[in-house]
Amino acid sequence: MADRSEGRRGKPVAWHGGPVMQALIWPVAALALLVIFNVLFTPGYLSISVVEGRLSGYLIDIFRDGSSVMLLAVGMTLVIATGGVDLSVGAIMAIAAVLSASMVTPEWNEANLGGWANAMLADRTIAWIGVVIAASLVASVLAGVWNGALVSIFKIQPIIATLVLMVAGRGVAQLVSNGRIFTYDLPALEFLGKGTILGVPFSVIIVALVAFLAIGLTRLTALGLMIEAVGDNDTASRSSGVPVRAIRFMVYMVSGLCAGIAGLIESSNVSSANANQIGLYAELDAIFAVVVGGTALTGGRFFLVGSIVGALLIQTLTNTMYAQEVRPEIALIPKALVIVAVCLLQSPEFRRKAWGVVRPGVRVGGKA
Amino acid sequence: MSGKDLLRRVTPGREHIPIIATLAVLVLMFSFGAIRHADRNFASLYNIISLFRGGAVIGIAAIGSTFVILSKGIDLSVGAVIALASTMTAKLVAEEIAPGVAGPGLHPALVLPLVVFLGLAFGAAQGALIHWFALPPFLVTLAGMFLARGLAFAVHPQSVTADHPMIGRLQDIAIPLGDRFDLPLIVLVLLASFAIAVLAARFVPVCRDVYAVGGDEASARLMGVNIARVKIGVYALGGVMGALAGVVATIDTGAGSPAEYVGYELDAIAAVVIGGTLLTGGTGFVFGTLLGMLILGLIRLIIDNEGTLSSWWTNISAGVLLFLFIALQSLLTGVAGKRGK
Amino acid sequence: DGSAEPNDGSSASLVVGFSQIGAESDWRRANTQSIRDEAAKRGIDLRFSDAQQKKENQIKAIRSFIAQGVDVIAFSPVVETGFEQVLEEAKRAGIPVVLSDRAVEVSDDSLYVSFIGSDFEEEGRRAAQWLVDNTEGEVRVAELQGTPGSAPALDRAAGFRAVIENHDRVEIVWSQSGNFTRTEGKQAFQAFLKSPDADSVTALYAHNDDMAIGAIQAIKEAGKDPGEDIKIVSIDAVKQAFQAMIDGDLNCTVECNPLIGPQLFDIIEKVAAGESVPKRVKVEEGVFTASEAAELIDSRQY
Amino acid sequence: MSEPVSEQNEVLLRVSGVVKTFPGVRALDGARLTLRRGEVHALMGENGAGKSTLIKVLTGVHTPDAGTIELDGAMISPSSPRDAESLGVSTVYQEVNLVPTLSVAENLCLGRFPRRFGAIDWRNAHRRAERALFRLGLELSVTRRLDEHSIAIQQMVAIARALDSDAKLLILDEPTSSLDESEVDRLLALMDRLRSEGLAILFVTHFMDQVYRISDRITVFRNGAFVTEAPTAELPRIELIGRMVGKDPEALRVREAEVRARHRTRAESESLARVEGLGKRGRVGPVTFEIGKGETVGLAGLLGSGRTETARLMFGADQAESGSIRIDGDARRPGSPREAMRLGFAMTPDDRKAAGIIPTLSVRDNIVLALQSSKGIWRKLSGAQQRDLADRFIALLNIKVSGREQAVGTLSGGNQQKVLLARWLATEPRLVILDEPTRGIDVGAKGEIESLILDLAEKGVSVVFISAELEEVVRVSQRVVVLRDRRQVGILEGESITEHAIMSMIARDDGVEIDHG
Ligand SMILES: Nc1ncnc2c1ncn2[C@@H]1O[C@H](COP(=O)(O)OP(=O)(O)OP(=O)(O)O)[C@@H](O)[C@H]1O
Ligand SMILES: Nc1ncnc2c1ncn2[C@@H]1O[C@H](COP(=O)(O)OP(=O)(O)OP(=O)(O)O)[C@@H](O)[C@H]1O
Ligand SMILES: [Mg+2]
Ligand SMILES: [Mg+2]
Repeated sequence: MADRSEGRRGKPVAWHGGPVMQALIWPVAALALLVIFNVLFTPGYLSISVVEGRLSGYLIDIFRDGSSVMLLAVGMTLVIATGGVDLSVGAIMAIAAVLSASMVTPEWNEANLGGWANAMLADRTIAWIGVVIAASLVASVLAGVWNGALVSIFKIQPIIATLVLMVAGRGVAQLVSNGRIFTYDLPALEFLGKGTILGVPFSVIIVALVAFLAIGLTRLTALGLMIEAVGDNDTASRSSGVPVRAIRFMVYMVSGLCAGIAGLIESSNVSSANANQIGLYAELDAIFAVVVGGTALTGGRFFLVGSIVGALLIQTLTNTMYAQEVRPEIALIPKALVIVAVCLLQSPEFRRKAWGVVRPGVRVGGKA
Repeated sequence: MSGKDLLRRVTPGREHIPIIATLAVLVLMFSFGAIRHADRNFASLYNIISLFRGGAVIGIAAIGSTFVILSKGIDLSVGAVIALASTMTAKLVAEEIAPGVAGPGLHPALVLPLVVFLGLAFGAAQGALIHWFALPPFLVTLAGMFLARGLAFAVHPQSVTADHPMIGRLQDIAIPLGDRFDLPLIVLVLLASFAIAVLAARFVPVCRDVYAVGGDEASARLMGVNIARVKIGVYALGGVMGALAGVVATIDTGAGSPAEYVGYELDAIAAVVIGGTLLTGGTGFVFGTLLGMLILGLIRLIIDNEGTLSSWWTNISAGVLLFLFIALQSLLTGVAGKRGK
Repeated sequence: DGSAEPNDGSSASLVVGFSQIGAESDWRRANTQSIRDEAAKRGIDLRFSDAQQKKENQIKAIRSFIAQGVDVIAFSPVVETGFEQVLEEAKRAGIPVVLSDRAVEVSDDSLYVSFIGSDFEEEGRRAAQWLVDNTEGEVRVAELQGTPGSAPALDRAAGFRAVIENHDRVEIVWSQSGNFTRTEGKQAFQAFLKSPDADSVTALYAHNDDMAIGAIQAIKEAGKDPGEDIKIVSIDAVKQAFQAMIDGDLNCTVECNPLIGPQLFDIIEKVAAGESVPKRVKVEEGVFTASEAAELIDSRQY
Repeated sequence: MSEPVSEQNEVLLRVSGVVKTFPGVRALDGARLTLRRGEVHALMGENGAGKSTLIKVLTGVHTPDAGTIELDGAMISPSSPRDAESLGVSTVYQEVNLVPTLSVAENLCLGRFPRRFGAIDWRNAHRRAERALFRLGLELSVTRRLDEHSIAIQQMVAIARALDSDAKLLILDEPTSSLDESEVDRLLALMDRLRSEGLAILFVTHFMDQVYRISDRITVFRNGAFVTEAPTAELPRIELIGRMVGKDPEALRVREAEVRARHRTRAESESLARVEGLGKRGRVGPVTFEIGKGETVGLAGLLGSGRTETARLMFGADQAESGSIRIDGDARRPGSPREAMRLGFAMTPDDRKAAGIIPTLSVRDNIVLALQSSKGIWRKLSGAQQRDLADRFIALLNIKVSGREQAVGTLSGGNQQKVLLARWLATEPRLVILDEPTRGIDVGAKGEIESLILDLAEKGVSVVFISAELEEVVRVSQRVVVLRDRRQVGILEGESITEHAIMSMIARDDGVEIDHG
């Protein structure tokens, strides 16, 4: 029978010793299995070539296509670690994407900002694109501020608090562009999603930067400890002097920022921004990545690297469906099965039981 | 019984404050709509019935979600289970049983229990994975969502009309209200389900176990609660209510489609949470979920009555109304809570 | 009191309730705009509701129109089935219903008075026909499908297949869903381009322009020449498709015309006046190829 | 003490050779225990000796790695607490293990609701709950949520639940750790009655007095292994302690004497702060007293008298509505623990499960948390500093861990309490508020904590000390604030502090003029 140590609120309590490694090993194993499957059944899966000065190959695609989920997963990890959840990331992606696409569309500028914007767009394109990116990111952070305020000041349940923006956010995005779907042709802005540096997709470089920054900030400062403390037991954290409210606030802002960057990348990848489609259901993918990566939805210990691996896992899964030419309407079934398999692999409970099933069998055999 | 005792019995306790606040805001919002759209028959009986009828699918499914959330779990498979059940129902009653055998398919009297049973099995399987292998409910039910959706497409790739004479007869079952309106079957199922669930939550011992597990699973275990029964049970109930919702949806609309009911799991969760149930488990009321369902419907009704909103203003107003609602709700709860202390 | 009586229609202006599917694309936006503009032009009181892709919302909207007692209800159904009950309620309340864009499946034809919209199957046939007429030798086609289960995806796939069935040299070798979106179209096609099959593929059929444009980007990034190495035909004929044709990336786009406002309200006004109308009205549509793109692009409104 | 139970009394429970290993810890190592019908059997041992683990093995929470359990002559291997309950074992676990979000009545009736026609009979359930509590002398509204009640009340509810069943074996794991004397008296009387009805009771506690008042036999564990079993009458107190700690008991006695001596020789000190009329409507107050530098002020009172509330107001965990704390020449009213920390305050809460430990984090993280939050997010303690700090306190407080990275949730109760203490000592406060710091702590460690308080005092740190044990309060305090019914009823100072003086002050009928010391 099961031994279950009683943490508060019935959480399984992590044991001492290398929790990071322990959390990572199973998602990595699952990812490896999926890759091995592909190597066996998809010709040329591992090959990476240089096409038009950029690296090309299935593996590169996974990183590139997965960059927005990886970004979202970084922000989402912090939110979930505090015991919250952010459903609005998809909508925030849409806001950032649409705002950026609008601000490089002359008609929109004419109508909303005035001629100076267009003048700048024409004469000092790079500088203007800097402004555009900054504006989009500021908007995303503001969205995070809104979420943070509802959760930490008004004490509204995170799922409902962020549902408000999830519902309204796409409307806000459409309002910005007045429902139009703008397309642009600006290599400088498209560089975010399509560009490469030494053949490496720029979006992947951004993800790496953000991830390193997040890991650095949480592990080199006391932020990580405090986030975990808040998520694990917020009453105790408050009475130990942890600025619980500020921490909650901050994680939603970071999540908003990550979503904003993801939105920019996603839209620049296709050089347009459709408020209805960018980031649709992205929140589910992001939460999936986080949970697969070993962070519990109930908050507490978090594993940013695990979340990134989780994001890669879900993207690999999606790309496998394309590569294996699974019929689109049926593609969901293998996807479901893989998720369950990954879960089982990850569950210590399952490993113990699977093992336990083997043992009595041996014993019975011995008796016979 | 002393007079004081009696008074305590009839006056709602502190734990009822959230639900009373919710009810108050619901009434407030309805009055707002009624005044603003007086010329559009906002407060008509027809609209009120439609509110129930339009919310029924979510409402029925949300009963399952309520118990799941009370046990501190979450069920993301609801929408896909509704779609699967609805597609299966339509397909099984409409299509010939075997090639060459003409006429309609299986009799609804057979199909309906079969589909609900499959829902039960589906939910129980999810619960079993969650309980026995200590898997996170979010992932298991997300996989369940993909699986059910995929199966629905495998059953039939597009929408099917539930062509069976019996379905038509079921559609005609209704309680007449006056000479022009009637309560259709789906609303009756909705109300009956809620009546049963509200009573069960209060009076059936195992339902109190659900609250206990949600409040503190480790303690509940130490207190001798059968955790397996509770956890597998709530997801099984989730499956049953999802399937039931799918079945009645098919009866009500006469069709099923594998591509429909996308995102209903979130609507169901929203109805539950708006109804005052905490996602942290252990606290909440089934009746609140009915209010939550009505509030979501009311938001939609107000938007429809505006009639001039562009697509984006529709989104924004839905968000703003939702926000206004929860803000008012938490304000009222806060004020009443303070006085209660 | 709960009256659901239709207005007399004589005194005030005509009241029309319209329930739109959503705002998922430029095409849909143009469709909505055309209907709104036309209503404004004719002084019709248009009550508009966006269903956000949910049938339930649409049914709610129709019921609310019935409660409001509008003169005519029009809607673009999210799916084909499941409207029988609510349409019967409209009929009982004496409100005529006009369908736009997509049809519904009902046992009783009299539940709606007219259906105005494109013929998705015909669009699929036209796309296939163009391919048959403009290629020689063996054609190996990759297909980017729309959202699984949706009417346009199903019909466009069926129409296309109906034509190529008679031409052995044209064969579909790969088919995936891009969900009608640019991002997913690009991702799906990008994965396909890495498979060995990709080298032999000579044509792409995309169920809408957006996916085609996504695929074009993927093809370019893979170092191939869209429009040359792989012939591309898609459906919708949005302005961006014309731009792609001018750039030589896209070969042909089959029009699916969203500007149905004038035609729709012609019918609605007739219905309100009690005149008889045809049960099926097709929208005027064309097929555009790269050669005409440059001269037509400025006349495209969406 | 009751009649010694004869050896011939029928054996009810026989545990032998039980081994239980957790990663890095061997919690039980050949544990042995024999329980007879109609006896109260005390299980003694230091913190982390494995007492609670044995109980969890008995009740099916943990599966033993080896060993046998025999109940009523039959081998059993309970697979869950539910299983154990059906075998006739009723248990109060060490941490209050009830469901905070349910009502008191539901907590009492969960799993055994009275029914009518299959449905829960609420009226009956409430009556039954009221009756069960009344047996323990408690009258409270059973329809209120459990978490609206203080931790002591919660502990009483847990006991009431365990008593309200027809078990043949009753297990009580430190049931009295936050009860005051009258509650303890009532509980012991009840245990006595149950014993005479033939029940076997396994009683774990760190209160020597209670052991000698009620128990018939004693089993001692050390480091998870059986040390000795003897009739209580044949095991003098000093020897028992010696067996528990495995050292010469004489050393302990010497230290206790030393502590007393050092307390008496403390000098008058200058004032640190003055609490002036601090209070909150409906909760507690107004409370007024003075704390000198290096002085220890005790808060005394019965269960629910408002000691915890007073402490929470001082620390800003709850916001006071009136009064203030005069410190550094300013009148302050801390609005949050952070503000109180800035004043140099620290507080260990009495409810360590809900308000104290962060269960899934490591011992190291838990110890550095408060210090780290006072330094702010950016100035992170380096890894080496954290390890040093953790190791220092693990050694200083003798915390039994398998390593500093062990999750605090897996520590024994007493050791969790020590971790909390370490968390606050690490901040080097001027004033420490200790709410039941000795709760669940073994005799040896209690002495250590008392001398720790002394060391603090010598360094000029002031202490506010709350304990359910009056004796302890009397021993360490220079000034005692007496509370009754959540109001201050008096202050005792210096030589006038005796248990008797406190009790009579609490017992005095009507509110005497409050003595603003
Ligand atoms: N779930 C667990 N995981 C790891 N170690 C554990 C676990 N439970 C208990 N331990 C360890 O087992 C040992 C015995 O703990 P136990 O709780 O039985 O002690 P105890 O005698 O009850 O002490 P106390 O008097 O402090 O309550 C301790 O060292 C503790 O850290
Ligand atoms: N006999 C009782 N009946 C009902 N509630 C009680 C009783 N005793 C205490 N309480 C609860 O305890 C709270 C005040 O007790 P508080 O915890 O401040 O006192 P304390 O002196 O620290 O006692 P404790 O020993 O319980 O910690 C009150 O809010 C009240 O709800
Ligand atoms: Mg213990
Ligand atoms: Mg207390």
